[in-house]
Amino acid sequence: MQAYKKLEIIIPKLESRLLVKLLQNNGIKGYSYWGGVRGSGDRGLQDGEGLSDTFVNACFVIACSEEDFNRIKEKLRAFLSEAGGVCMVSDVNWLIH
Amino acid sequence: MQAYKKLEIIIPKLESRLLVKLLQNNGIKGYSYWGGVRGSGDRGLQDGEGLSDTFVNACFVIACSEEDFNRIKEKLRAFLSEAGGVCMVSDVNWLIH
Amino acid sequence: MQAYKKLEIIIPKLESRLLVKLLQNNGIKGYSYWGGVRGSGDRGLQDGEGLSDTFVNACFVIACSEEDFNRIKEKLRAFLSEAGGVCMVSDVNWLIH
Amino acid sequence: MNLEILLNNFINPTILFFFLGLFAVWVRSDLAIPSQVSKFLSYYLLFCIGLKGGAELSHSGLNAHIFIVLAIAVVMALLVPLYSFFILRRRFNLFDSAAIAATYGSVSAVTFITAINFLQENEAPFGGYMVAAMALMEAPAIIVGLVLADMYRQKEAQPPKGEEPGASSIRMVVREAMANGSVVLIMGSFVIGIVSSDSSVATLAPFTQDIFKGMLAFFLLDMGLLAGRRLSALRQASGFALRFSVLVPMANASIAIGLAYLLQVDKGDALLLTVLCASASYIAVPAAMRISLPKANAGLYVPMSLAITFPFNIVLGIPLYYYILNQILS
Amino acid sequence: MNLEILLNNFINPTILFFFLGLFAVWVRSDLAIPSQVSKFLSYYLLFCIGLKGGAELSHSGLNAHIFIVLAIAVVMALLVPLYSFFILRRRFNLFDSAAIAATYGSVSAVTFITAINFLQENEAPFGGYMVAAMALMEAPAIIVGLVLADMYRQKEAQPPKGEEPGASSIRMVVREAMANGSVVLIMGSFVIGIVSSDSSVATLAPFTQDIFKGMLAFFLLDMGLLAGRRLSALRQASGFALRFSVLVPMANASIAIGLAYLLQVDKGDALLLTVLCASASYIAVPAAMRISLPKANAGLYVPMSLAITFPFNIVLGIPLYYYILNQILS
Amino acid sequence: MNLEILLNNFINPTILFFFLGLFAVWVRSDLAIPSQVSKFLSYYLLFCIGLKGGAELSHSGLNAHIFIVLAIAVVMALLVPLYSFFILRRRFNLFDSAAIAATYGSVSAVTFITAINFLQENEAPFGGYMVAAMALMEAPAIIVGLVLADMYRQKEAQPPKGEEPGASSIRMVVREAMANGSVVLIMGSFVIGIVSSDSSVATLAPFTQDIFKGMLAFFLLDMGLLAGRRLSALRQASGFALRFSVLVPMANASIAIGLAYLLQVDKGDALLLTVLCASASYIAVPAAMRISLPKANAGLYVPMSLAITFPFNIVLGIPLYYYILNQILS
Ligand SMILES: Nc1ncnc2c1ncn2[C@@H]1O[C@H](COP(=O)(O)O)[C@@H](O)[C@H]1O
Ligand SMILES: Nc1ncnc2c1ncn2[C@@H]1O[C@H](COP(=O)(O)O)[C@@H](O)[C@H]1O
Ligand SMILES: Nc1ncnc2c1ncn2[C@@H]1O[C@H](COP(=O)(O)O)[C@@H](O)[C@H]1O
Ligand code: NA
Ligand code: NA
Ligand code: NA
Repeated sequence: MQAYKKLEIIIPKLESRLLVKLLQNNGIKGYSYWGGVRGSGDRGLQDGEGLSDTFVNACFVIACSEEDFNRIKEKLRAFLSEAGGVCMVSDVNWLIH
Repeated sequence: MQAYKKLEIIIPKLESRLLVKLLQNNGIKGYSYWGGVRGSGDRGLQDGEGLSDTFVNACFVIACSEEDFNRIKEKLRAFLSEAGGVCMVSDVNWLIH
Repeated sequence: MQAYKKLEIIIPKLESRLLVKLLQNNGIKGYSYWGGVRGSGDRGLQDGEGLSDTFVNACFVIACSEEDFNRIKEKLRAFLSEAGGVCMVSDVNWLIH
Repeated sequence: MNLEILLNNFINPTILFFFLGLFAVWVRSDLAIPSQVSKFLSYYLLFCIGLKGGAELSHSGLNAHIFIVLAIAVVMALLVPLYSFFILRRRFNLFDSAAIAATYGSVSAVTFITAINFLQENEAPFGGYMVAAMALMEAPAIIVGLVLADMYRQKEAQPPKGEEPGASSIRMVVREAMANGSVVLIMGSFVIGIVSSDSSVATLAPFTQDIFKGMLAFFLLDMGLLAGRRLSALRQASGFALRFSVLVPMANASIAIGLAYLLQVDKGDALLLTVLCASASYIAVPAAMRISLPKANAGLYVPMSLAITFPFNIVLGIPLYYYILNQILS
Repeated sequence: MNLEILLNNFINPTILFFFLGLFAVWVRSDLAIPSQVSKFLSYYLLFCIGLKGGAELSHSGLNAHIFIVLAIAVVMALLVPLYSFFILRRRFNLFDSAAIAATYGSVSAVTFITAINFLQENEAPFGGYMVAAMALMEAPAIIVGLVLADMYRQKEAQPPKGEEPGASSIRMVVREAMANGSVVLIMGSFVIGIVSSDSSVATLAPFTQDIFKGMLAFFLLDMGLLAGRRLSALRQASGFALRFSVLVPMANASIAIGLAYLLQVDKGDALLLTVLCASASYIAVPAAMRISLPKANAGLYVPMSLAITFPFNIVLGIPLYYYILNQILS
Repeated sequence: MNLEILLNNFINPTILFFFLGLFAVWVRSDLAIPSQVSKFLSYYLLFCIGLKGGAELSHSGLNAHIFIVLAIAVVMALLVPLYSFFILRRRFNLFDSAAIAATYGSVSAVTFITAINFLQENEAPFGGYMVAAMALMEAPAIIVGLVLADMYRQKEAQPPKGEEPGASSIRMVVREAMANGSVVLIMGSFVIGIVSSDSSVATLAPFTQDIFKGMLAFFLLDMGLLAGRRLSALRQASGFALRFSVLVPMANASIAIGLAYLLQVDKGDALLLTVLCASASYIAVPAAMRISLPKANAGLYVPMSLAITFPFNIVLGIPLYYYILNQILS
């Protein structure tokens, strides 16, 4: 097993495309995400209702090396401060195969 | 970055509304959740099938301060013992923006 | 609260049935998972599109004891090396009810 | 008029699609109607049936007969869970007994709709107000079930669930049962059917009537898949549970048939009333029980009603009840 | 021709299903059309309307009149957000003002479709090219809104969002607005309707026309549910916001009616043009604003357009505008 | 009868909607049919085609001719993957070769349904049993592909996947391919179409036939979107892969046309047989390959069949094959 940083990011779903781009442009090759996330935060309730994705979030999970994380940290911060949402960082072990 | 508690809670989806209420009533302003979670536990298999939400779970993710957590801890415990499900607690760093 | 290992596993959705079987056959009674997970990794982009589940992943969350983990560790590794995907391991506290 | 209707019912494509669903599960096919589509189909059926019922009632108008049938419906919805509960208590724990009783006291909209389809195929008329009877029968059984569970529960201090102590109080559950999506949709469509002009209801007919049968067939395929997937859960169930799932519906049907005979209910309406009494809920009531009686085993009461009682009714029950009603009602 | 059309519109089943949706939210029912089905229904409606519009245009052909109406449409789509913005700035911050202005300058496809349905029920003809008018009016308001926001924004150094600095640049947002799913679908179907032979369009009619009204009724039920759920957000809204949501659409409608009168637009087309001007977007524009003006409060501009302006238009506005147009146009 | 059919096919609205889907991807529109709706539409088409085929077979009855065609179908389904594999091995690794071979040996239900639609528009009859031919051709290619992969694989000790060693054994994969949702649904509907009375199948016609064409057009829009999204993956693909995706289907079609000529198969049936041979799977087989040959590149075999072979067949192939068959068959 190998030590990694795990990022869990919750942002408005409509921003997912931009976050994916940010990750790709910064050499993060491994990431996962899903939509349909409801929730509440500074910008009020996101109830997942409606014909567009205006009130729904997406959740990203990214396992990356510490360097990778340090490289995108500030860019992520800027992204989040504009788009809203949260980023939780923790340590994980990757079961290498 | 700032140290937080992260709660990951998996409960029967039909109970989500009550859990949201519990969080709101206890001053937890930030939380996320999604449905469509299948699984297995003490109460058997939840296969996600059927026209109602009888056999499907929801997953909550909550980043909160240690005090917040201590405040709702016992209420959560009571809630879970009645409704079923699990609550996993860990430490995370919040990438403040 | 009690110390547990938390596994977060992301694999091609079509493999979920086999992973569930692997867990059940190894005495892991508690697990959760959901589909609709997009992402990117060694095997390229999984964009979630299409009429089959060929390009979509599933995410598993499993809280288990250290022994449980040690028991399935190698089997998981073998599974992942064949099927693709990632397994992240971390420590959590289980809010026992 | 003879037992041929049973066979005819059996080789009816809508019923055959139900069996196709069962078959698909049996061969472990990955055939699965997506859940959102499933829900759409069920809403579609309620939408159509409600509208049609309302439009028909606005033609026939109200009369004493209607109130008699509605009264029977409500009385049965209160009575069935009551006696079911005491039968069940002989073998099951308190929670399971209450939940199963509520399940069997309430009704299955899909069984009801299948019975309407059956009547239409046999060109037998029925009153639009039966839609109201169905809606009226949805909630009472839930109340009875919960009251019984409450009365017999050890008066132990219960752990508070959520903040509010009354979170899952009976009052709340009942309110929820009455505001249940299916009930609101069918009753709403029913009322819209009453107040709308004939011509405007007619312009909806290609959607609500012409494609209805096909949508029902497709939906029964889905029901077959769902029922099939629950069948395996019955392997652990006791023989008692299995017998209950067939015999109690038949007993309920018998009582309904008896009342229909005594009060000379019209044939079509009598069939629908019988089917309502004989059917068991597997959508609304289980969802309510999951919240209000979380200790009851959903892996028991759902398979009983969905995988035994439902197929029994749509395959054998409906033609059988109809055959009997044809014998005894003029 | 009198105010009776208003009442007739009110007891029209499609409109009643909208109220059923509101009612379901009010009694806190769990009735909810699954989101994917919702989206399917909205696409279905655009598919049908586009195809029908195209087929009709291929019959009637082009003429000067058409270009006049299209020109009015575009001018209004640029003008409305402009004056709305300055009205709004008196009470709202920059971001909210720009977002609301864009919302009201753009159009609501569902309102448009409901108006077409209204015309068909009143057997009033209209030009297929109005579909193009609708599509043309979708994007300009977004551009105006963003340009205004940009012009008045403090020239502070903005934090880069994503990698590319121009990630959410106006150019990109505009491109996205024009490539918006609804626009592409309705315009695509429109073009297909133009180039396809009559006979092949006719073979699609059972899908695109016969069941259309029923699908619309079902979809309006969903719209009622969505609007109902947003209503509560308005409790915190100012009286100004509420008044804006009714008065500005009426003002826009008045201008459109005036222009239609001046330029002697045909009655049916005039109604559709009026409805387009009076309606506000609650699908495409909010999605665009959420990305390009994330600081604007979606909990304000969506409820305004969806929970006030939309119901106002489909229940009162359409018959009212039609009544007036009938009085002034020959 | 001349090449005009090709043009007619091209401006057919159903085909045009496919192009609209491609166009939407090209302009980077967010137009997207929700996945559950997509699945519903594909199931709907199989439901209808199966039922119709069964009903027709119950009229025409069985004869020797039918068995000949079914035999050709199975033989082709075994042969195509075999020779494809050896062609592919010249450029691709073992896993990719086996997966692509299986893909092209199997069939595409949507192409088949589009061909049926084409025949109906050209008022050409065809045998209901062709549905069975399609179902029969689904699995054999998977078996051949896996057997080939197995035979040529280095006999290295393979890491156990899951607990059971045989988890992804050929036997299991084959069983799964035959229990594949599409196969079970179309064959089930086929059998129901055979055993149901004409009158009961007729009552389903508004659902299964009247709206069929519209649903197909809508579904082809979705297919266009899906194909368009896979197109970009082909930028990295070799010219060999691209040529294979057009030439091998044409070769397969030629063989099928030759056999149809030799055995004097009816024109309609011959077209369907040809289309089955020329088409490649992009739903069932990829799902099977993803599990049984996870090392094969799904980003290659899916785009080849979905983004090249499928459009080629529905736009050019079908009218071309039909033109040729018209020339050579009486
Ligand atoms: N403390 C938190 N814990 C978990 N999720 C959160 C938290 N705060 C915000 N979120 C999620 O992030 C989304 C956007 O946050 P915000 O920009 O603060 O409104 C919310 O709708 C929630 O889904
Ligand atoms: N050890 C576990 N790890 C992950 N999820 C679990 C675990 N135990 C239970 N769950 C989830 O919680 C749901 C309810 O649990 P239970 O009340 O124990 O049946 C299950 O259906 C699972 O989805
Ligand atoms: N570093 C990572 N962080 C998060 N998810 C990942 C990571 N690497 C791979 N994944 C997920 O696992 C799936 C399969 O991975 P792979 O087999 O590497 O293509 C990907 O499609 C992603 O959803
Ligand atoms: Na009952
Ligand atoms: Na407008
Ligand atoms: Na083939």
